Amino acid sequence: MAGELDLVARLLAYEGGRAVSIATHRLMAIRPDALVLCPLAMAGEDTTVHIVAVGAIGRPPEIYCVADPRVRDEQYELFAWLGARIERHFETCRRAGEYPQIWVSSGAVADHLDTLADRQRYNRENAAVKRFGELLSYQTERYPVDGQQALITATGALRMHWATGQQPGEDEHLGTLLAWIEPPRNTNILDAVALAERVPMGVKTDPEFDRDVLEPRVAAYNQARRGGARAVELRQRAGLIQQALEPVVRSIYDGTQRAIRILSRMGLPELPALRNLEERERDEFESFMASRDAGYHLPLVDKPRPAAFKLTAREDAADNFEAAVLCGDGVGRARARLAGHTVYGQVENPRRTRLSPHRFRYRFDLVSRQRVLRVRRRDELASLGDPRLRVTVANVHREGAVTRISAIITHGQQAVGLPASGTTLELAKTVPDWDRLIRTRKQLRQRLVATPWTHDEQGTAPAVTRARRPPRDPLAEVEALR
Amino acid sequence: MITARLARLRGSLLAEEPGARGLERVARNPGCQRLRALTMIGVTPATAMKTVYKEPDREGQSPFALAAGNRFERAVFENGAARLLELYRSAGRLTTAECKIVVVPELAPGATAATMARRRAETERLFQHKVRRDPRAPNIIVKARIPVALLGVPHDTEPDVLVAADSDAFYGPVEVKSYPDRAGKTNAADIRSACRQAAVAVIGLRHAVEQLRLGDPRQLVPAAADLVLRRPGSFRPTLRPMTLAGEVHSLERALDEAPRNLEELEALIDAITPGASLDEAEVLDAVPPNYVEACREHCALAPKCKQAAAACGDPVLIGSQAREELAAAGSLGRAVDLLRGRAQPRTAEERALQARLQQSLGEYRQAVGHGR
Amino acid sequence: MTARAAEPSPAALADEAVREILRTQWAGEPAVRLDSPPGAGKTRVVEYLAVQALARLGERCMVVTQTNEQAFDVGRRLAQGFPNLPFALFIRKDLVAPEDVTALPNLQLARADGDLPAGPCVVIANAWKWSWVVDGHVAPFDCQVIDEAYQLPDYRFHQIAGLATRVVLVGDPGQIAPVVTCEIERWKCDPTGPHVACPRALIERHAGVRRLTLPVSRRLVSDTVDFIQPAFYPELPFTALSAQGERGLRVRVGGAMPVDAAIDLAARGASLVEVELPGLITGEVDEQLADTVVTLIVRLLQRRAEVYDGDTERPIEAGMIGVVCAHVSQVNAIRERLPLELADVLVETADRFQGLERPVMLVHHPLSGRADASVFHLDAGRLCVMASRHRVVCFLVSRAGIEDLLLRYAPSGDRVLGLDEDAEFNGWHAHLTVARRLRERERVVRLARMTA
Amino acid sequence: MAQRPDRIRARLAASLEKQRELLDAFQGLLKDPEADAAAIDQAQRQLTRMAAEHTQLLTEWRLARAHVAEPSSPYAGLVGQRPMREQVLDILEELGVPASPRVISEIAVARYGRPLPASRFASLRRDEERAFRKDSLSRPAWVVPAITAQGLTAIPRIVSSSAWPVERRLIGARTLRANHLRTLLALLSMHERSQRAGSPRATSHLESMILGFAQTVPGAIEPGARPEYARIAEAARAELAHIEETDLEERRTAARRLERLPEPHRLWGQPAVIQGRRASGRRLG
Repeated sequence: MAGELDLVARLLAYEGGRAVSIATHRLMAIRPDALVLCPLAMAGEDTTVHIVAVGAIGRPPEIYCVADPRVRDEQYELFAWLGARIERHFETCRRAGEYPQIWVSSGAVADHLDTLADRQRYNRENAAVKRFGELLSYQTERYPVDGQQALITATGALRMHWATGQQPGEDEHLGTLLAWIEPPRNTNILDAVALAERVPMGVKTDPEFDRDVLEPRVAAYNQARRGGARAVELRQRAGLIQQALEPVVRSIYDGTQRAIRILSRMGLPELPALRNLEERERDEFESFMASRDAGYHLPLVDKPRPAAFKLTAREDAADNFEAAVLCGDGVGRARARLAGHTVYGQVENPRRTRLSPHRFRYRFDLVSRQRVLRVRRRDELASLGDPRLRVTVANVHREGAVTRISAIITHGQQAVGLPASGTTLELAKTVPDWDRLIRTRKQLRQRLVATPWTHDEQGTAPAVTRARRPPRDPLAEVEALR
Repeated sequence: MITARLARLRGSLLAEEPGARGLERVARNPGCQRLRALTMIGVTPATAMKTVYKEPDREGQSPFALAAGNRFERAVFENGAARLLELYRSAGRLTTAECKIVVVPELAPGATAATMARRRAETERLFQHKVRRDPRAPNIIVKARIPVALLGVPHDTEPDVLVAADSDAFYGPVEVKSYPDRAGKTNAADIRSACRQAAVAVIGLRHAVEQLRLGDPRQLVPAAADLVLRRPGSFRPTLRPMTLAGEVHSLERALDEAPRNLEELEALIDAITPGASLDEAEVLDAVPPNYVEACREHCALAPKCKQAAAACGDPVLIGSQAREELAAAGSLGRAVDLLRGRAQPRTAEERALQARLQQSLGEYRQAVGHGR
Repeated sequence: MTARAAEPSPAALADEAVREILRTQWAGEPAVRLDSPPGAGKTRVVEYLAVQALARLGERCMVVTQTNEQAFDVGRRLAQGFPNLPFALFIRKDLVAPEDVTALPNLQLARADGDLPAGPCVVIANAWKWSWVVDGHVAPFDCQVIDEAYQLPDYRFHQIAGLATRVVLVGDPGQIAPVVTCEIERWKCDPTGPHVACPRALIERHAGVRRLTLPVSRRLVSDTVDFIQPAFYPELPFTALSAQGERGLRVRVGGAMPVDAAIDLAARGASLVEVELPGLITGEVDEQLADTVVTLIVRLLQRRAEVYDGDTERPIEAGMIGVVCAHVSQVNAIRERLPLELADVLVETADRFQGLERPVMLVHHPLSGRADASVFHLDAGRLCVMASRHRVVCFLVSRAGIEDLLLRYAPSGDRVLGLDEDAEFNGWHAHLTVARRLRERERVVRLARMTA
Repeated sequence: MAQRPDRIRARLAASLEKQRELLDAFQGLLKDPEADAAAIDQAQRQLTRMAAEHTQLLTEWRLARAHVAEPSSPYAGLVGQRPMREQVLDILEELGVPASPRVISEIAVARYGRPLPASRFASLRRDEERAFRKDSLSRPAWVVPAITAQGLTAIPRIVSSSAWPVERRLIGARTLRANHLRTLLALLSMHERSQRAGSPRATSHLESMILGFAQTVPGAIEPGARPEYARIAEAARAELAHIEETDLEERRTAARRLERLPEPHRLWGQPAVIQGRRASGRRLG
């Protein structure tokens, strides 16, 4: 059953009043030079940043606040200021042959950055703001791709490693998640969570706060500004606004830093495939920057050809990341075993039959007691212990609780050899293939050189070249050929 | 008399005009008797939270969001709704000559009951023009006033815009929202609430067509509407036509069932304390809710219902999947006992559940490498 | 009655539809989309198109399937059906082909571009394999026939669309949509997006493409068509080939067990029967329901049920029975219970059952035992696949309360801006239509709590 | 915002007093073992809010003191200027069609360098009507509301001049659009004049207004190109030609009805009357 292990983990967390670990490996990278980025937008204003806190892991933030982000020039100054920091970070990474990593508190922030990037990279009024939008696009375009390392949400990262005793949707609030992972002493966990829930942890302030504190200050500032008040007064009024917002953004910044600390201190070994994921990230970053240098346009809407490339890359990443967790993480593997994504059992009856003087066939049976199995005849499976060993399933036979799978070895009979009777073996349909994307992209480039008329909106079907008179009964004519 | 029955249930609470937003709420969670009860008596969950439970309502909108919404609406409607016209023209839905606009509140300014009655009358007059193919019939009606009946009690709604080309048989509703239109990335909850409010307008128009005997309501008013949203970071509108078969259907169903719901509610309350009303916390508590994950999105009472769910260890506390899978055990406490082997299964289903949970636990323990 | 006699018979209608499709190829129609209801002989049409191209038009024809198994199946059918014509199966270098396929004398196995025939030919391969063909290494094809085209997302069709001059997309619009495993937020609003089923995207881009339909289901009997067509194919009217009462179930032995009532109902001519257990929320795995499914199969055999089809009559054997479930765990729960002598009963998920049929089907109702519906379980395509695999009779096994569940259901209302489609509502509506019709036509057999 | 320092101090003192009360109550709650967690929470929130209020009042006080010390405040009122009603009438005269307070206010920015606060239009209208009823001949022209062609009632959100012929003050179904186009044409000629007069600030303000108006006129602006004023005028005239006649006809018909009304109603619109049997609208129950 899908997700039964996670259900049990949530049950355990509920029972114990604290989150339980659901990973044996760290599933994403923590770059030592990563940026922690916490913006707050103004409610109802989808492309603004009112205040932003930004800093390196383990360091205090730099903060930039504008009095009213609806005032375009002020807003652009903030974007340019933030853009300069991002540019610096990108430059350092590029020189080191690395990739830039940005941490935010939750998915809502990632979405907000995406809106900003989608909008500002087409800015025609201010070059610095346009550049900010373009650079940010690296993170936001990578974000939907599984296994990416460029834009990490603290909630997402924690959720991969911990199960809480609340609803999955509630885990998107970083405060409640932290309350489950490190519950305060002597407090009922549900009370602690209810309290934590009230502290804004996303990209917006609390409506009540806006009403009681922020709005009067912003209104006073604007009135003064319109009335032509002196700079000193405007500064003071802007200062009041920053005073109100700063604690909010600092607590989000601190929460995000705390999440990173928790993940580092778990002391988990890295997922073996993390090396490959980071390698992919470096390649992607390099090609992104080269494309910016060359002045290529980042589209908002894809034509069929780039869409095919992007979707293929995303599917490849999804398959590989899933396979990587299944192969590399203990809990990932347990999940797969319970859901029948892997076959786990004892080898019986290994045998070698001679097909011709120099050709042999190697086969064995795998006896499994898994309740759920997805394996079918003619499936191709690889051994998780040594992926060089690959088999085709000749038959699946279930008797009550026992399933017997007859397998024919297709690869690795020399390198790995026939498994001995009684050994346990675990087979899976997919193992990660990190070169596949390169091959697939090459094939796509080759196949998609010319756009066929079917995929060109302006294109018209080729004119009928060879219309022939059909026979009176074409069906009878074909049937006659039987 | 229905109004008297409703007033009795309301007790000391004041009836509020629900508007489209309140009316669409009845279809959000058809399994929740508490929400249905409040909607029927004309009290919002937010008010119930404040006045019945005396807890601060944390819903509410930020003044900034309100201001942004107003600015967007102004941008769409100012200068003779120029931007709206432009939107429909470039979509090929209206021609240059089709620029007849009527702003209903301008025909009857003010906020008195008499004014509102006049707005309704003006709206009806315009509808009659349209059906008679009168060339004076406007192409755009701003803030028409249309009653929608819930339990036979009419509640006025004001669809932002009604639109029709001269050749169209009747008007279709337009919902103007300042939500950013980000194509496939648009916030799902935003689309949801815009579509559902537009569905209220469809139902209102159908009611009007029926009452005025203008023709076949379903034919004149198909289940469809236009959403006018906002291009991110600007005040320029976007036009998104939507079909609303599902939204209209679920709303109609909820409205149709209201009379039966009212009887059930009265029977339920009489069984607790005859003559009691919903302004008492204990009475409202006794009306069963149906707490699900989606409640937080639309109901101010969600925190209250969550507390109640926590008190009885409702599996929904840890998610919808648990609600399905742990149903045999009934509560989280029982499920934990089964998992830990502290309880003997009482039924075949519990036995099966215990076996599955324990198998998963075994795999989990083996994976994390210690005996939790 | 005289007016009736003038109407063509379903068989004549079916044949005329096939002729029309075959004629499009003589006319050189650049693209044809052929929509087919369940069991209308899609794969037969694919065969006809291929054979006509090779033997009558003297053309190069490529046949596109979705999976290797489907490619083997089409290869098998062509080579056996037309033993005097040569065919080629184009497969991956290291793929092990089934022995019965490799043994076919007129079916050549090609593993590299260079192995493909140069002149007129029929080459069968799955879409993935076709997408690796290198331009210039293979002579261009005249005609491309895609089977199960609604399973092929547009971005994968894009990769092979240019391999032939003409294309015919054959598929069933009512089945489960293609699965894309990754995020698609970028393209969601686009009716020609890369994730969209290719026949739909093609029509969106080129509204003028010729559209044809198959109007007759060979598999389903008219009693079933009455349920399936209005619920799942409101825009694709079709009838049944077999006349009323021509096909059915007969039992030789009486029975008095609770499930026997369902078998008796089927024997009286009901092609869809719901077997309803008492209401209970069980989660995904419902052991009692699995027991009931197995009991029903056992009783069919014990009571020596036979299926008749026109003049032929056959006693039911295990291999003639299929069981379809929504989840793999349910499949396993049933397989676990099947005694050895029933090993030939095919138990599979709906996804895997697409394109297959059995005389007798048992369906684990996707909404059975649930506290609430969900988009997955409401999927119209899934229920449609499940309730349209049988030639003779289908037993839907469920828990009581499905209609209530549907009426209580709060739709998530997740809509896509600018797209008319509302898959959630369509599914909900289809489910309700089927449930209501079953009740109204007294097709529900209620079982008391059993002790299995 | 600029208030007198003593008044701010009084507010601050009152606020502190309230805070003290709250603190006492809070203490009581903390001692009470029966106290509700929600109540404690609520008290805590109120205290936080008060603290925020104090910060703000203190800043206000500091700023106010600075103002007192320096009387040459930049907050110049409208003293010494022409009365608002006259400015409005002037602008209406230039536009030639009824307009919303927002548009009039924007034009005032171009003409006088400062906006006419939209919030003051309502009181202006009330003053005008009062003065008219006192002595209808006291002024040559009044700022009056536009009037609906349908019901001959006032549209307070659209302003016009009593000096105009009746039909020009009426709003029919197409008039909103026609007036949008006429306003655009008027803006174009104002722009031309201000260019000739060499007033760059007014010119640029008018340019941005013209752009806003022209955006919704088909063919007025070529996407991506610099706006051409001749082209805009041409497009506006072309669209106007489409609807002008029917619009005028509708207004003239209404004008004949309006002219039959007593004078106050001719200027201020007839009172809203509930028509017909459907007025109650409560038939669904």
